[in-house]
Amino acid sequence: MTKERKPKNVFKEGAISSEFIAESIAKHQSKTSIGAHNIFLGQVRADDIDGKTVSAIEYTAFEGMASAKFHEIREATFSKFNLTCMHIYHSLGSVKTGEICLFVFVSSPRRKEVFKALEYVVEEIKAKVPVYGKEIFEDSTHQWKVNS
Amino acid sequence: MTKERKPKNVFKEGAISSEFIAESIAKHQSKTSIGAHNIFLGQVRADDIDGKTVSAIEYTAFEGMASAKFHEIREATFSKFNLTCMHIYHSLGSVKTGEICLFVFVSSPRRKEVFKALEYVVEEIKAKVPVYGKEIFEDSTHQWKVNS
Amino acid sequence: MQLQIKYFGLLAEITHCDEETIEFSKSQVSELLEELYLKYPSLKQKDFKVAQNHEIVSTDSNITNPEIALLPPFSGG
Amino acid sequence: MQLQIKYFGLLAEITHCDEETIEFSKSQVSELLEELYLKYPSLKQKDFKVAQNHEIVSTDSNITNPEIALLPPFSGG
Repeated sequence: MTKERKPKNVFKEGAISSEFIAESIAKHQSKTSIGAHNIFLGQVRADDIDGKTVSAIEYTAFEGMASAKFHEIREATFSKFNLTCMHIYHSLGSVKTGEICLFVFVSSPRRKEVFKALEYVVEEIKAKVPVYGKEIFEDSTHQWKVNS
Repeated sequence: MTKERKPKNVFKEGAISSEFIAESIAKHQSKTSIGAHNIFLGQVRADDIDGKTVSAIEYTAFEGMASAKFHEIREATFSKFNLTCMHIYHSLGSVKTGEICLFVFVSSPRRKEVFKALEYVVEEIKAKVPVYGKEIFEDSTHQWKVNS
Repeated sequence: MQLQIKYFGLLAEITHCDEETIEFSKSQVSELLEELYLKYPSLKQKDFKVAQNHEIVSTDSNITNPEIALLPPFSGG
Repeated sequence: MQLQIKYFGLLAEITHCDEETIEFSKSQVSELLEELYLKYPSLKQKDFKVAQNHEIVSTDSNITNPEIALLPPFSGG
């Protein structure tokens, strides 16, 4: 890929709405070389930890480094897989249980590409992007989320 | 899995709208054990074949057998993967280029499960469900689609 | 026995019908196919499978159900 | 040289600040960490990495940028 892509703004304040996801899908109707889309959505779980239930996660990030890493992941993904387009959105601030905090969207002429590409992107985000989730319990205490 | 699931109606007349997909996502906000959703969307490509461009695909199916196969795939997927829920919708009738003809949606507490499960379901549908796509060209001629 | 034969996709274009009822006095799928090839010679060049009771069956299977479907390669999704 | 040190997640709770400016006269990341451990002894028990120029660096790296970030394990998504 020789095309230069500028870093995009990945972060969104608060939860990612289903309407936003629908608009994003609808925008691809004019791209008629696409045959397959694959979408990953991260949703905040009401985990039960030592008898207390998570009610929300508050996300913070080292935004400068995170944006650089999202851009690197984008570039690497386009060079590894035959994708038509790719979008990543991650929440900052408070996201309640049941709400969406991560939206990754890849599209390609062929389905085999989107499966491989989507898993690659999600794993790269989890491993390389400095984002922090603070799990807020119903009694307002908290703990720092650890990814598994 | 001992829970008995009744066959669901998978087929929808015409294209699957982005609003329908959004509603389906929104319905899962109350299922707070879910941490990861994975969605596959099949979109009709404007393929160029011998100088003619596909403008729509008309889908037909052996509906009785297709419903039985969709149900078998559902049961097998729930027994193989730790999923909270799973939805499949496939268009019948005419779907224009750029529109969505297949919507597969799997959800789980954990992301590793959804990646494996979604690809499994999509490949099983392509291999086992008697659905036929008739590619309609802009000049109203047609050819029968062959999956690759 | 009376059989209802269903044709899908490309095959329905060859037979000019989606389904038809035929009288069949033998027992195996292969024998049914011989009769259909006589009626529709160009069927013989086509790639398809036979389904009975909503399952693909081999040509040496016995016919046990009055509904038989001729299925070209699937192209859903 | 003046360094701006940024703390994230759990680490900001230990230091009671998201960032601070400190005066630093040595050269390596490991030497900076020794100074921070003196100021915040409980940092020493924590799992974190050091980033400079938006990249994780090893503790024997030289400090080349006035912005240094201390990053606990990531937990995005």
